[in-house]
Amino acid sequence: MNHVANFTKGLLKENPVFVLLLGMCPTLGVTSTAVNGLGMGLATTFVLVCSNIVVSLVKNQIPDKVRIPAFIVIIASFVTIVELSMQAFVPALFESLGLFIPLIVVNCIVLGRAEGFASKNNVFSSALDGLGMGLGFALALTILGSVREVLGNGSFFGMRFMEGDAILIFVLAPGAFIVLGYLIALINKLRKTA
Amino acid sequence: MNLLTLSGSPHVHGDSSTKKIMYGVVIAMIPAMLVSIYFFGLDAIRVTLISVIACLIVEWAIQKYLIKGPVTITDGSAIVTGVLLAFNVPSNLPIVIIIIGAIVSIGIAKMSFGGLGKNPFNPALVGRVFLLISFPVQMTTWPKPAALFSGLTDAVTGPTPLGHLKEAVKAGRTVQDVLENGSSWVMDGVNYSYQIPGYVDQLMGNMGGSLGEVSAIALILGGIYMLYRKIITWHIPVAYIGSVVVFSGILWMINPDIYVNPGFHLVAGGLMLGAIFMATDMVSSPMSWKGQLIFGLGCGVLTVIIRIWGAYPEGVSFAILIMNAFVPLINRGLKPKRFGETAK
Amino acid sequence: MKTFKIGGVHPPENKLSTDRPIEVLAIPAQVIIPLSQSLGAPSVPVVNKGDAVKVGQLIAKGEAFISSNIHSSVSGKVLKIDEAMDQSGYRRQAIFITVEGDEWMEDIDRSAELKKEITLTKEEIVSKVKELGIVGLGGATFPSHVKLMVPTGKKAEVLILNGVECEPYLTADHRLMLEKGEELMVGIKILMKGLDVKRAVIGIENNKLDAIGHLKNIAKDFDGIEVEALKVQYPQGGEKQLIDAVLRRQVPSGKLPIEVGAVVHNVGTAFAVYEAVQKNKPLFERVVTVTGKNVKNPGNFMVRVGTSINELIEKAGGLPEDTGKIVSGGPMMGKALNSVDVPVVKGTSGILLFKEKEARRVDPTNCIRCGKCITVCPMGLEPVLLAQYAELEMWENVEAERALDCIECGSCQYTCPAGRPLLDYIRLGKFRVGQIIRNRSKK
Amino acid sequence: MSTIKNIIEHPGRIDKIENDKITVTILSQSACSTCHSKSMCTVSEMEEKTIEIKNHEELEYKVGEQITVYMKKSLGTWAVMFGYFFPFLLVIVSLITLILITGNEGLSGLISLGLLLPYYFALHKLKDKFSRTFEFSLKP
Amino acid sequence: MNDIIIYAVIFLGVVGAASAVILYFIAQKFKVIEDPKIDEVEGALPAANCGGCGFPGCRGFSEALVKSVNEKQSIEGLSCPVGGNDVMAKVAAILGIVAEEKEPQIAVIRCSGSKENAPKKINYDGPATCAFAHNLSSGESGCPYGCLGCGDCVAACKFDAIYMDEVTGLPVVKDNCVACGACVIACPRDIIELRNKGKKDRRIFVSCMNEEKGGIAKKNCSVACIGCSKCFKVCPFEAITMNNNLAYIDYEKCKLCRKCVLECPTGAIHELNFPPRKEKVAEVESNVEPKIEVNKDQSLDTKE
Amino acid sequence: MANKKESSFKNMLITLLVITVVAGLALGGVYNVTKEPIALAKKAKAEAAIKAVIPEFDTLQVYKVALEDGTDSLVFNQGYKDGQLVGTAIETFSKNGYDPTPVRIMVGFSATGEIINSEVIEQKETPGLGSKMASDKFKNQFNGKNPADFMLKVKKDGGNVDAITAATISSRAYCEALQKAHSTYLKDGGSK
Amino acid sequence: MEYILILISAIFVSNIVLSQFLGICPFLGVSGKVSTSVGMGAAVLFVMTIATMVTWLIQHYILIPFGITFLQTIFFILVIAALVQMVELILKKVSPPLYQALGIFLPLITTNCAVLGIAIQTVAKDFALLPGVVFAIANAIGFSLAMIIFAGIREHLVLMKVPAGMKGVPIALVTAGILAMAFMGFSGLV
Ligand SMILES: Cc1cc2nc3c(=O)[nH]c(=O)nc-3n(C[C@H](O)[C@H](O)[C@H](O)COP(=O)(O)O)c2cc1C
Ligand SMILES: Cc1cc2nc3c(=O)[nH]c(=O)nc-3n(C[C@H](O)[C@H](O)[C@H](O)COP(=O)(O)O)c2cc1C
Ligand SMILES: Cc1cc2nc3c(=O)[nH]c(=O)nc-3n(C[C@H](O)[C@H](O)[C@H](O)COP(=O)(O)O)c2cc1C
Ligand SMILES: Cc1cc2nc3c(=O)[nH]c(=O)nc-3n(C[C@H](O)[C@H](O)[C@H](O)CO)c2cc1C
Ligand code: SF4
Ligand code: SF4
Ligand code: SF4
Ligand code: SF4
Ligand code: FES
Repeated sequence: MNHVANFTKGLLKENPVFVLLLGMCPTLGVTSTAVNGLGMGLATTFVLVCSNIVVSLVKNQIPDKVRIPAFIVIIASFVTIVELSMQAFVPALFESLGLFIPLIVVNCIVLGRAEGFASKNNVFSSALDGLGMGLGFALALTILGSVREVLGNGSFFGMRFMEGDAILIFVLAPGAFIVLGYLIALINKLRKTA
Repeated sequence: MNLLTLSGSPHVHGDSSTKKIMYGVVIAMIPAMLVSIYFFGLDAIRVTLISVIACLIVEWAIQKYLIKGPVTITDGSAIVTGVLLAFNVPSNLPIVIIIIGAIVSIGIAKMSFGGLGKNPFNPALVGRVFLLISFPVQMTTWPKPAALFSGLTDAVTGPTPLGHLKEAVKAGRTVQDVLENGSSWVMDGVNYSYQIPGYVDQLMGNMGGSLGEVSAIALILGGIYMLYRKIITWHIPVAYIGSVVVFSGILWMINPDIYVNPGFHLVAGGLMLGAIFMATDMVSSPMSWKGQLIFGLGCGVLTVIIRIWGAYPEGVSFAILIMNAFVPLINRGLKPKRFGETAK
Repeated sequence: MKTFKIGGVHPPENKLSTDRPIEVLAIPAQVIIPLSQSLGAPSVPVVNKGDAVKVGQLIAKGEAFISSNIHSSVSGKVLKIDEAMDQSGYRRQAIFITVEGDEWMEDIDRSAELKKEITLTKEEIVSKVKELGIVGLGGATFPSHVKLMVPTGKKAEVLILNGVECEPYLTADHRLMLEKGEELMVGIKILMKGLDVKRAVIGIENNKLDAIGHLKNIAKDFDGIEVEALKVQYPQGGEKQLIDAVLRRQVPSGKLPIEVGAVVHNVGTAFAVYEAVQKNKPLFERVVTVTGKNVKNPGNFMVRVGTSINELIEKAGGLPEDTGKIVSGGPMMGKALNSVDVPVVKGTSGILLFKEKEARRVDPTNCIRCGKCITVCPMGLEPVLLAQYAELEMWENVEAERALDCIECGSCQYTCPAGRPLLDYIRLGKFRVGQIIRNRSKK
Repeated sequence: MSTIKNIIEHPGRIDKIENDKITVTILSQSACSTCHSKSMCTVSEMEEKTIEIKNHEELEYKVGEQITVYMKKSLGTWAVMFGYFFPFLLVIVSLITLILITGNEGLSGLISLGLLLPYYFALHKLKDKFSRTFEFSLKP
Repeated sequence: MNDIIIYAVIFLGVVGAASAVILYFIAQKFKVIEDPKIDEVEGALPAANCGGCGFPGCRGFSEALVKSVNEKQSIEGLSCPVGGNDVMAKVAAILGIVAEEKEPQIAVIRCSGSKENAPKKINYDGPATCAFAHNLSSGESGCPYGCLGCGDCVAACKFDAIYMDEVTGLPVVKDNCVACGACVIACPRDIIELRNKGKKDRRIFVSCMNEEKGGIAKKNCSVACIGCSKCFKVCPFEAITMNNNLAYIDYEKCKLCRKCVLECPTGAIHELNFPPRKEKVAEVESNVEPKIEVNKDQSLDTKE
Repeated sequence: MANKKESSFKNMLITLLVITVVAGLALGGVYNVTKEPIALAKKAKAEAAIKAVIPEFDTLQVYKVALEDGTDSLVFNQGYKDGQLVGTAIETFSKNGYDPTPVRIMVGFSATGEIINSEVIEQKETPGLGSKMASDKFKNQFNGKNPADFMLKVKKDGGNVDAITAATISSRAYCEALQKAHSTYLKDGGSK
Repeated sequence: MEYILILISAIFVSNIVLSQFLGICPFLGVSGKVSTSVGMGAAVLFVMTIATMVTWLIQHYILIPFGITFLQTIFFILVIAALVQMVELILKKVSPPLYQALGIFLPLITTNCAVLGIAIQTVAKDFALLPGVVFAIANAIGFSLAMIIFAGIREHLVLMKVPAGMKGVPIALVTAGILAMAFMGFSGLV
């Protein structure tokens, strides 16, 4: 197994957002700023890595037919852990991500990796896979968040670089759809030429 | 002898063409254009020119460099979009914002879908709503009309009659009171007063508002021209305006203190512009006359709802855009009656 | 004034040859008589190379149910039976005859006398019509005898005569009605007898006031024949539209006119029936309009089948210098020709010459979804949808949107401001759907 | 799956043929069917469903043959009605009524959810009637 | 241990047990049928989704392959033209069976009615698709069997393996053709044929489909097959058949001896990728022009 | 893959039970660990707001006061330093913002009834428009003003408040919340 | 009136898809067919209502009384996952013909994201049971509305040759963006 590939494929080639188009809800929902995108991405990464590790550890102990509920419990547990810790240690971020933290649990990417990868591979590859996928997700969310923040708020990671009004709509709902739409078109194009 | 041409029937073609239709619309917009030049002066020309040129350039660039297909900017549709976008913004809008509007109209709302005829939404309105949401300040402060001619400075801005009325009613005053007595307030030690213009003024265009929406008469003139040239049919404008009158009339009869009379709805704001020029865009409206009636009706009802209860003082743009979204469903639901289906 | 209910257009009429009486065209030196001249299976030749034939002699037999007999239009020698380019531009079997003199079959009554009395029985009429190769002259060249055989269980109530000639430019039927009114009436009576109906209506558009007046006048002497003036509207001549206009009945999709108790014949067909039944004359000549804005002497000519179109054009003043397109038939439904060296057939109603400038189509833009094509479609279809589905090769949808109902009238394409080649795509769609349906029934 | 006029079609495969009864297996796709990565998230998203069809026309079919099942669209609508909409109405109406009567939310909620049991029981009783109504046909 | 933990454990346990029961039944009732091999096989396929195999997309093909193996332990008659033998070998390995080798094929254009050889006699004015032009009439050149030049085949090719040559107005097949057959179906005139690639990519074929009599055919196109049977007579391997005034070379029988090429009076027989001839070339070439072709792919490259 | 467990009913039940019990234990544990910090964070947030709007205090007296119209009540936090009242922080709200979510504001009144400072606790107004109510530029205009003579209305409505551009509604909501706090404050007896 | 406000708010003003970003996957993924979308809508309506009721009961009768609200996520997702599948299972058991007809007509419903999101929001907003259920219904209607409109636009877009680069998801997202923009016109209604 090529560990490097396990790790990097999630970043670019199989980027969960731009290429696999998974987890669109949080992608669109939390990316009004770059920080939110990054925060959500990291939270998801944490869940992904941990659940991948655990799933990979216990994969042989779980009968096939309860695989899915078992995985759900595992994932939901880590989500809850993230929820509680964020509430405790980064309450501000927790509030702005709101509903979407518990929704990590239904993000297809998490279950998909547990089911599709971790349940078949060893712990180390699974961890790498989770990390790669998670960081790919975080990267995508951060890019989307940055673009929206720059266009819509005239700032980058909270630092304002322009006076006056930016194009407000980009931090609102329609902007999320539109920016993501064009980003995906752009990535498709880049992938094709590359 | 030159080579014979071979093609399938029919071998003759009617005399209408996309170009003729589009330039027909441009001609129909001239009266409104003149009125806005009269009231807003050179600014009107400035905004319109920038908007049209920006639209043309964006369309040209996308066709040439992104789609890499034939360039069709001469078909006139981008010009129509440009003028209508300009008609939908205040005359003192900064150049950058106009250009953003043109990019959104043509780039996002039209060319992303493949260009002329493919867009489900009205491009000029997408541009306008985009700007309205993004730049609420700039998009909702209008220079007072006739400022250039009456010697006042441009800096003074006045609200639209609709916006003003809505605010005042929200503040607890009755409609009559506002209409008759106007309002006045003191800000930074200066006395401001605002009197909602009379119907004649509103008809002629002597009121605050976007470039093209100020004169109902000029717009109707354009509409009659388009009807005469068979560019549009009566269905959408009549259904639209009719339903606004009926719906707002019912509300008015229920409580004239809160709800202003239908006549006011008719002449104020962008209703005429929307009903005559924007809802009738054939690309984004239903194809059958029955569908067009339903479309007009939907636009009318939504316009009144948004005007009266919504956050925005003006509902025409949103109403048309929302109904645009329903057009595929309307077209799908209202198939023409096939020949032979009526036979018993 | 009556007209059909759905759709329709009104293209400029351009009836340039209205005032030109029918002129008999000289017999050419050679004729080429294609073997497939009517809808249905090609006919089978019954003469051989070198045989001598007379005018009106049977030279090919229609053996299938929907097929028709073909008679020689000249006297002379069969040069060969070989492929010849027909109006479709493809080569098909045809009989070449070198003309020698003008010797007619003896049993043909060549007198000009009007024979009013109908002596034959219903059955004899039908077989006569069949034998003498009468096909519909309204364009579709459907063997007329088939239409006279009303399927069991159905009842014909009204015979409708199609004198609409709604296509611009064409005037052949118009002239025929003016010049051969009486014969026409007798022909109608024969058809009525053949069909066993009491009522016949001649539908004529209101732009042929003289013909309406004339026929109304003589119709007084003929029981049960009415003349109905119709509002000018293309494609009123379409069978279904005409029935709708005259009777206010709509033939259901996929059904024949007899479903609503009507049978439609073209006025030219009625005249041919008269000649066949009363004068024993097979269908081997017909009236053809030669016209066009550049044509020196546009006119209406009585032409023998098989005559080269070139000769017709010469007669009308020669091929104009800047001719860009030659159309057989009217401008809305006619077929563009590859060359002038193709023969006139039974279905040729007109030859139309377009100037170079008129010949090219307008450049299409994207469809602007104006819905005008839908408004004008006389069949209540959505041409824009049909064309889009066909373009995307979504044949199932093409079928579901009832492409097969399209009568190819061209109103949609004529009207489309975007200049979309709608009918082209619809035709392709119909073709493919036809194939699919055939495959399906094979299974 | 495609729709012509009032007909819904679904591809399937013949599994079993007994006399005039043909058992067809169809692959029901999930809402994510067009999703790029359905192979990655197999939350039992693809399901095989079997359908029984009466072979009225006595046509010849082979086991394993790929065929198309179709039915009237209105049947689909009725299926949705019986499968989802009527039970929904039942629950919501009973919930409102019970809350109005008892004023106890928890109890009302439980009872109205419980009402689904008799509903499903009724459906069960109607099985034969349904199997006559919901008829499918095959298209080669 | 505090209450919270106890409650948490109890209730989660209960819910866990409950879902175990429910999901157990569900698992029993709805077996997840997708054979994992389908995924694997799909992974090995080229993902071109061209339909050349005769199935709807690569996934459909994978399903068919797996099914075929399950039912009759072979994948006889199933092959992916795009991937060729390599891919089929891989697939066979996944499925645990032996793949049969298939002679690689390529599309050839059997018409030489270029703008020069078959000048146009009319203007076609309509949508630029061959299907229309074909339905409308015999085409611009007048040859009812010839290429219409609107490029339906080019549009049909998913591999960018055909392009229209500007000069000749004829389509040209490039080396990267995978013989998926899409163009064969697209061409309304059945001009394109899939033939064996031949040794060293060498091919000989009659580049004409005209069944008209020689004179007529020749009138429309100077390089038409006139049905003279000369090639038929000269072929030592009986690879040529004559039918309806038209010669046809069977690629299974043809041994690439090139005798027929020299014999053809109109130059309707094409040879591809052969080295230039030494003897007699001058004479032959003077009377018939477009006889010897190099692979057009290369000429394209040099043009750019 | 090596000896994967069979899907027998017993196995399934046991596996899930084990997993859920472990999860329950783990989560209960994490909950216990984070309970304190979460509570602290919440408290810190509330206190931060109070601290921001009134001067330093050592004791805090918290009580509820019903609104004038009696529909709801506001939480009063009286801060004392050395037994001396330094200010009252009132948590007030307005439901008439642009977003349906109420705008919640902490406002501090000095013993003399002037506004010391105000702080937004929660608002979901449009970013870039109404959300500017949290900016110093807007809210500082209230500081040091006594609502008794500083009309808590936007200038458009005849008051003394400079509205946020294009967000009059939010500005009004802010004023309304402050007004509500002030009236209740007076009703409660002002500084007492 | 309260209920009407909940309905208007959830359907138009803060539409679940267009402004809350829940259930985007089926919104983008479900094949663009109007008839199917309507059926999907009814199914989602039922599932969402039932799920909200069950989770509400769990929240108020188990999680809150026992102080284990922190287990909300894990409880809800397990319950919802089981429930969604149970609905199908029961239908299959009690009425095979019905189940078969549905199989042909509809794709499976697996909009867990939206269902869970609404369940959580219902309890987070402190709704009583009935308003909570109305909230769920309203969101299901909002979801269906967005789906149906979108299916219509998609059916339309299939016929318009969209530029290659924008085909598929990108143009769907841009369209959704414009739709969201249009729906902002409803803001302020509640
Ligand atoms: C297969 C077929 C069978 C027909 N059978 C009859 C018939 O039995 N009776 C009849 O009156 N017309 C019959 N018709 C004639 C048509 O109704 C119609 O007159 C003919 O197609 C020409 O019409 P058009 O020029 O409008 O296309 C038949 C046509 C077709 C194609
Ligand atoms: C669009 C359209 C227009 C037609 N116009 C005429 C017409 O003007 N005159 C006419 O005699 N037949 C016209 N036809 C043909 C008629 O439909 C019908 O075939 C004919 O009248 C039947 O008579 P026949 O069998 O004697 O030809 C038209 C057909 C179509 C489809
Ligand atoms: C997308 C959007 C969001 C808005 N958000 C707010 C807001 O958060 N607060 C506010 O007061 N007004 C907001 N408005 C503006 C109001 O609708 C209204 O136009 C404005 O408050 C009118 O007052 P003005 O006199 O300040 O322009 C928003 C407008 C739009 C288009
Ligand atoms: C009657 C009529 C009204 C039109 N209205 C608009 C409009 O409101 N906005 C716009 O962008 N284009 C309008 N157009 C131009 C054109 O249809 C538009 O650019 C297309 O939507 C682009 O595909 C109109 C055209 C006509 C004929
Ligand atoms: S050609 Fe066909 S589709 Fe077009 S108008 Fe005529 S009948 Fe309708
Ligand atoms: S008439 Fe032409 S432009 Fe108008 S809808 Fe039909 S095809 Fe489109
Ligand atoms: S040239 Fe023809 S056979 Fe070759 S890849 Fe292209 S479409 Fe397939
Ligand atoms: S080979 Fe066939 S498909 Fe290709 S251009 Fe020629 S006629 Fe058209
Ligand atoms: S539906 Fe919400 S993430 Fe997929």
